[in-house]
Amino acid sequence: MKRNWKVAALAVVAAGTLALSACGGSTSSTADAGAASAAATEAAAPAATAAASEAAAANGNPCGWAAAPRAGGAKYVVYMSSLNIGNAWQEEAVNLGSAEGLMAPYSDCVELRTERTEPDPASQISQIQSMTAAGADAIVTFALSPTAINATFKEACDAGVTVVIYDATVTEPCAYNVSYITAKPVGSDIPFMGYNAMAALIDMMGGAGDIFVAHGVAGTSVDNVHYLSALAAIEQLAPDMNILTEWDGNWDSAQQQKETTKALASNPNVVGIFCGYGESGCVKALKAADKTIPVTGETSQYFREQLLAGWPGVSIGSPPAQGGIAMKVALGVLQYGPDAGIPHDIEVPFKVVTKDTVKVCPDDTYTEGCNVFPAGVVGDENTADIFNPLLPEASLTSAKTGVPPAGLVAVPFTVDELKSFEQDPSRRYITREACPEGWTQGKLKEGLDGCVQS
Amino acid sequence: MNTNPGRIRQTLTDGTGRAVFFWLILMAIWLSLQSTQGMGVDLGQIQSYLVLSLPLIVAAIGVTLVIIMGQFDLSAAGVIGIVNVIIASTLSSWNPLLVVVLMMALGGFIGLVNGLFVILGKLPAIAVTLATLIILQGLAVVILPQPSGKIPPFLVDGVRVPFVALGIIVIIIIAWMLFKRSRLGLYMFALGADPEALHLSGLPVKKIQLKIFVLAGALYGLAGVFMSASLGSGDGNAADSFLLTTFAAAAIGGTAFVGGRGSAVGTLFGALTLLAIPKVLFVIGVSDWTQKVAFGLLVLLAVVAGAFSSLRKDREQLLVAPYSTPTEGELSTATKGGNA
Amino acid sequence: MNVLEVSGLTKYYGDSVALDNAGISVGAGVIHAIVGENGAGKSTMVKVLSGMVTPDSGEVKIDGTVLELGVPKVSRSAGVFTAFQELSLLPNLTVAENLLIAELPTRSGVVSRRAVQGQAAKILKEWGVDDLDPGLMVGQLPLSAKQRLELVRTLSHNPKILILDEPTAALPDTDWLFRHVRAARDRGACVLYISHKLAEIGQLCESGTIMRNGKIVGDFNPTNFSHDEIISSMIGRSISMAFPPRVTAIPADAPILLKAIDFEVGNRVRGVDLQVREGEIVGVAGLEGQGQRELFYGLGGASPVTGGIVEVAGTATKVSNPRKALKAGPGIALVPEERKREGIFADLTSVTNISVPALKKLSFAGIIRRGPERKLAMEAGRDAHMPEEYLGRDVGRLSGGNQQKSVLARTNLTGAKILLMFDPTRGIDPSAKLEVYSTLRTSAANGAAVLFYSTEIPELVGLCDRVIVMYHGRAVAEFEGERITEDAIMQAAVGNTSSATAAQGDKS
Amino acid sequence: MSDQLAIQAQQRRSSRMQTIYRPLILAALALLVLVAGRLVSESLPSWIAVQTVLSLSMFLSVVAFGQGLVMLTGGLDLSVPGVIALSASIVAVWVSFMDGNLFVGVLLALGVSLLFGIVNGVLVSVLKAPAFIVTLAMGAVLEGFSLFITYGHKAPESPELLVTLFSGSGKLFGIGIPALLFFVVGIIGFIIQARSRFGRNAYLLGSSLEASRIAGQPVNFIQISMYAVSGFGAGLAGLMLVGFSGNAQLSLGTEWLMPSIAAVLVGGTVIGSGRGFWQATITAGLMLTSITIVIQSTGVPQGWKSVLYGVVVLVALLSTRSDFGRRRRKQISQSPLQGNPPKK
Repeated sequence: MKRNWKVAALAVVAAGTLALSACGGSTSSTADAGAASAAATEAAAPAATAAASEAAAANGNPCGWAAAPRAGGAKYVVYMSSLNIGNAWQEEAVNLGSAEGLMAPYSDCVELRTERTEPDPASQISQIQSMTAAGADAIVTFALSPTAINATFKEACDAGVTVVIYDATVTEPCAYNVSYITAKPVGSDIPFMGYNAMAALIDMMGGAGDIFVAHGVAGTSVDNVHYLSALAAIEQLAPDMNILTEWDGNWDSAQQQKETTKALASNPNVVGIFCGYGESGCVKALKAADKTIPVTGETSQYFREQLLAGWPGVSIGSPPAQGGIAMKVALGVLQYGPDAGIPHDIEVPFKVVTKDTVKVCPDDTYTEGCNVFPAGVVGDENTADIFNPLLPEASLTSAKTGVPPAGLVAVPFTVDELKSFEQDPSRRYITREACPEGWTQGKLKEGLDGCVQS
Repeated sequence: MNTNPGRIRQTLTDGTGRAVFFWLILMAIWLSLQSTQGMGVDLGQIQSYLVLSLPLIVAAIGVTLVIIMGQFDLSAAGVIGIVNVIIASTLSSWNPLLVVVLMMALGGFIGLVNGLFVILGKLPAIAVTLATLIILQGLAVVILPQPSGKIPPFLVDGVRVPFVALGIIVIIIIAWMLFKRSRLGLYMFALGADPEALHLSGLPVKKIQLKIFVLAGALYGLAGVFMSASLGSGDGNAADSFLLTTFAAAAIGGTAFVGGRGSAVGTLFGALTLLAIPKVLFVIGVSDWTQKVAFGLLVLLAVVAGAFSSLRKDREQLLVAPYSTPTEGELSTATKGGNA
Repeated sequence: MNVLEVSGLTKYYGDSVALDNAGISVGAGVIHAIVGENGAGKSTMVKVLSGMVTPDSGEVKIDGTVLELGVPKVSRSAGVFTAFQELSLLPNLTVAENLLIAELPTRSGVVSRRAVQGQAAKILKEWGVDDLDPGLMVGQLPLSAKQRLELVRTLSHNPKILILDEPTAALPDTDWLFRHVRAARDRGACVLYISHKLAEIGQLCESGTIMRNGKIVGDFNPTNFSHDEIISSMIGRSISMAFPPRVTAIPADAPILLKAIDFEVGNRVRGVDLQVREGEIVGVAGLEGQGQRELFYGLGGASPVTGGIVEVAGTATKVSNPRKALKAGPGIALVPEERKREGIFADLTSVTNISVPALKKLSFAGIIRRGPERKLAMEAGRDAHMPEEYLGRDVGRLSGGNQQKSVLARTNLTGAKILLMFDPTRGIDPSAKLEVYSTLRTSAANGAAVLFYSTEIPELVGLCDRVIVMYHGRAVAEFEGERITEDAIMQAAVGNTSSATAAQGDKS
Repeated sequence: MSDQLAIQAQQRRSSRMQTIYRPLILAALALLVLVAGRLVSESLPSWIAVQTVLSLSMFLSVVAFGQGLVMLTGGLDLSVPGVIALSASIVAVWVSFMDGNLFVGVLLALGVSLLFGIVNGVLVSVLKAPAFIVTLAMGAVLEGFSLFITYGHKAPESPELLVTLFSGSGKLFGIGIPALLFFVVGIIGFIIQARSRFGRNAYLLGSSLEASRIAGQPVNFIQISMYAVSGFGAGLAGLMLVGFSGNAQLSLGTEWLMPSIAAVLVGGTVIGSGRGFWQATITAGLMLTSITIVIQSTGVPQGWKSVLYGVVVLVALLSTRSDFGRRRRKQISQSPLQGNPPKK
């Protein structure tokens, strides 16, 4: 009896899946419906006058933006998604992004939905697909892998979704990359965070001595770019320098601290540490060992406070403002249309802060030039770098809660403004694994693989 | 299909039935909420759901094999990861069928090494496979320092077009034959229940154990190929989550961690359940810290329900076991036993 | 030249010797008995012959050809088949699958369930056990059915050398077995018959060997031997085979320590009434699987009880788990059936095994005081005839008898006055049995009420003051004093209660 | 009876092998590894390295203590990282954001850890659910709770006292407090596991659950208490690690789970057997920590370090398995990580 039941169930399920997959080749019914409604709105659009934007909103073209929402509602559905790993940087980036969608003038046009993804590719793929199916007009997300999610992003693009990736990049051409990894820091002529950080470290060490190098998550492209560009800096600036040991710091201060502690046990003669995100762990381990040596790190409040107290170091790293900037890029694409010329590769400038340039913000608001919060305003691990020239409307409240303070107004990008932040094509190879038309693969002057004009 | 409540209860005490039941509930929630929210039932989405499930299904079946024979294998995630980076870094232009065979052979070889350490080295399987896992994860990063590379397009397409459902059906039929209709399958169940008795029955216990380790390894290799195909690229860290989800799938599917009990079909639905949970949470709109909590609670529910019902079943069986009815001959002989 | 020639077998486990230059030689068409205490090396020799164990040295010749040792397959193809004492059946496979496990019929690699069942049914029929459904899971069978299945599985290969290791431990129907064993002998097979039951050996065997400490210590003639002589050469010293003397009469006013009224455990124990007085040893008899296990386990709190009243020293008590049972009134302690799984803590020392019930008393602020612990265990061990030198050892490595003694010592330490002894003498050697008897009698003399189950009816006859017989979950008969005879018990045990006098608990 | 004496002698040897020699061998190996570290780093061996090994091993030991007891009884506790994160978050949020009393915060954190340990135990012992999955899912739930607590606060700071105690900045006689605490943890752990009634109960239950039950042991209570202690230990580790790191975060415990399991296994504990000794576990922890430090100091790329570490774990297992051969049968017949053996 039981066996019969099992066989029957198996047969039903088998038949079902077979039927489903047979139909699966054709495009989805929802997508068809969406496309149909979009076509209808477009057909109606020429008839409407510019003044009738309110009417247009009622017809499914809110705020008079370029195209109608895919789901056919009154607002654009925009997803802001981050990794569900309880990491301060991730939280701030997604909060700054969410806040944009809740600020005027966007708030009237956009229905913002925030999501979290478990940190494995299958989860992220599944979630992007769910968002696409839920009628997303734009998806702003942190991609777990530069390549593994590509097919899914492509599907989303094909369905008419604007996909914007922040911080880490993806190689899928239809997605927009908003990233700092190839950018030049403010006030520097040399691109690459890793290069700049290592150069600063070498400078602080007086050009000699042996160091530790901490990786982020080994096996990721961001980490690899930082690492290779740092090696390039050693090669060019201090070829005699030795790397005593390297470790996987996992972009996590607890892990960095544990690993630094271990490394110091066997190599107490170290004179500098190249430490990525989670640098507070490196510094705490050094403090416990009573060693004050130059450290490079990212932008945590703790590290900046240490710089303020005179620690020899350079704070240089990924600005969480990228989350907000990416959101504004996505909204810009919705507003001006995909063909308006918004570049797909946008470099976000970032700061270099040393003990000489560290400056306390008078309170928790942004004042030109300040780069660390007063003690006790934010936690150690929070980044002190939520402010960015591209995101003047950022606020500490937004970064903490994802909800902007009342009255704060977003400053939309113009297409030209974005064009001025387009990534230099010579560095395209690093983020896209391919060069733009008219360029071929070659060596950059920093020693990394890049593109050269043919 | 089931109108009789007793029948439903009967089904739920069976691990496989319960897994199917649980999965059907999740699918019903997902699809109904999805359509009422105006998203429609997107067949393409269901298909890609299957594509994503495929590697987990295959890997979890491998893990189930090892659990049924009463051992433990943590190396699945390691094998999948290394297969993925090898395909992406060096085999991308090879004949896809050759790739499949090679990667299954590689997985089988790793299984062999595990098995040899466990059986000849007489080490606990959990410790050996933990070490293998660490080694393989390290090698994956050595081979591919950053995500890149291409998977042979034939493989990628192979899992995308309707073949996926077909593939799942074929896999499940083969697995079912293997579990229920092959000598090795029978030996595997026997081994999990009582290895000593199997040894006394004159069967080569070590060889059978070794075969299962190799077979499981080969399945991880295949899962690695499927995962590569579903991702389309190489990523040394992409397989990490398989470490625990494979076991979760087996547990939800009713596999007993003491060995000797479990089914491929149950594991299949366990894996499908695990990947349906995020879908359900998405349509319900669970999107902050509650997501992790809800996920954990759902898995707990599925597993505890299973444990609970098999507890009742055991107890019932205990109370209604049959008597042995003595026959004629016993009368005359039993008196003569003993030596006083 | 004999069919089986074994010479110079030696096998060490670590430092301890299991076989010490042992050799036997048996001809075709002979049933040869091997006797010896547990741990004498019989089972190791069996395992060497079946290819399960590789000896350190020695040689086995079959028909003059040297047998490659340590490979089960080779032994089987040489015609050596063994029915093992611990049974080699797989609980989660069916009867049919078990029967054919070594050579499952497959069609192009696929096991055909129908072919397996058909073939198995044929074999079962051929060997006269067609009441066994080939589709049943073996785990659900009663022990006696498992034993028969094990024997059929061995016999059905028509072995050249048939080895039977304690084949009747759980077999009520020995005639069936003897018939087939004799048939095998007549066919020309060489049979090695290993048993503790000397009466059986007298009935069946033609020659015999005695083993002790891994050595062959002598031969005997089973058709004409003295039990005491054989037993003294088995254990290496002379003993008296008598049971400890019975207390002449239990006073009628002796308090009833344990009383069960209409006791029920599922459908396994159906309305049993019984009572045990202080100082009394009450035996429980019954064929395998008639509910006696559930009766004992139910009374001891180890099985769920579904109905009836249990009175402990006159007070109605609910015993829902063994812990509560131990705490109930004067205390109920259970000595379980499966010693290895339920009785001992195999990885721990005897001291640790014995001291369990006294841990609370022995510890100060949660810390166990080791000196007093050892002393207490030593005393309790001495009372249970446990040799002192074994106290520091892992129990799992002791002989069955010493394992059981450590269980009895622990039971004594609980201070419980109601002792439920479920087959405490199973599979232990004769001298240990005697010591167990004496421990039980001493406990009773000291005021305990003992409920004692044994598969060996002579034990019940020799030891008990009163015997209750169970059949299909009911107590169908009760015998007292002189009326306790093997014949009366057997009649009742097979459900034939008409002839049994004094049938008391029969409610059917 | 001479062979009986031989058995006795052998057993005494093997028991000493377990309780004295193996820990000594492991500790000697730890030292040897540090000395041999000279080959890869000129600064080894050093007093600093010894201190580092001791303090890192201290955290490891605290996690491994409960884990070892749970493993003795045939289970596994994968909820450890979740408990560590939750406990750390509770105390940090309580003190730094709610201005609560540190003492109360510590009690609160330990109480909650204990509570979830008990929940794990109940699910495993009463409902007979497989420990592996129960604790895994519970870990996810606890991580969710930790996110909830820190939500909007992000990486709350550790109370000063905990930082002084556990970061290594606090010193006693010139030695870092965590390094000294290693010995305290070692001794307390030894007393509990090897000498107390509580520890004895774990051995009895691990050796045979059924025999424990029939001998009148409160098996459910015992099993629950093992998970409770594991929860408590993880909670304690959470307090220590939040002091070590200075901040509460979700990832605090993730890097300690696998090493703690490895230490228990390399220390010779056989899952669900009643075999295993605390002194071997902590010395195995010392050895593994020394090895990671030496591997750390080699210049090989990160991936190769993992490979090296895995190989070393395998070799360590092989070299300390003296008793495994004898126990082969047991291992074949006993599935690792079982919940409870099915009732007959």
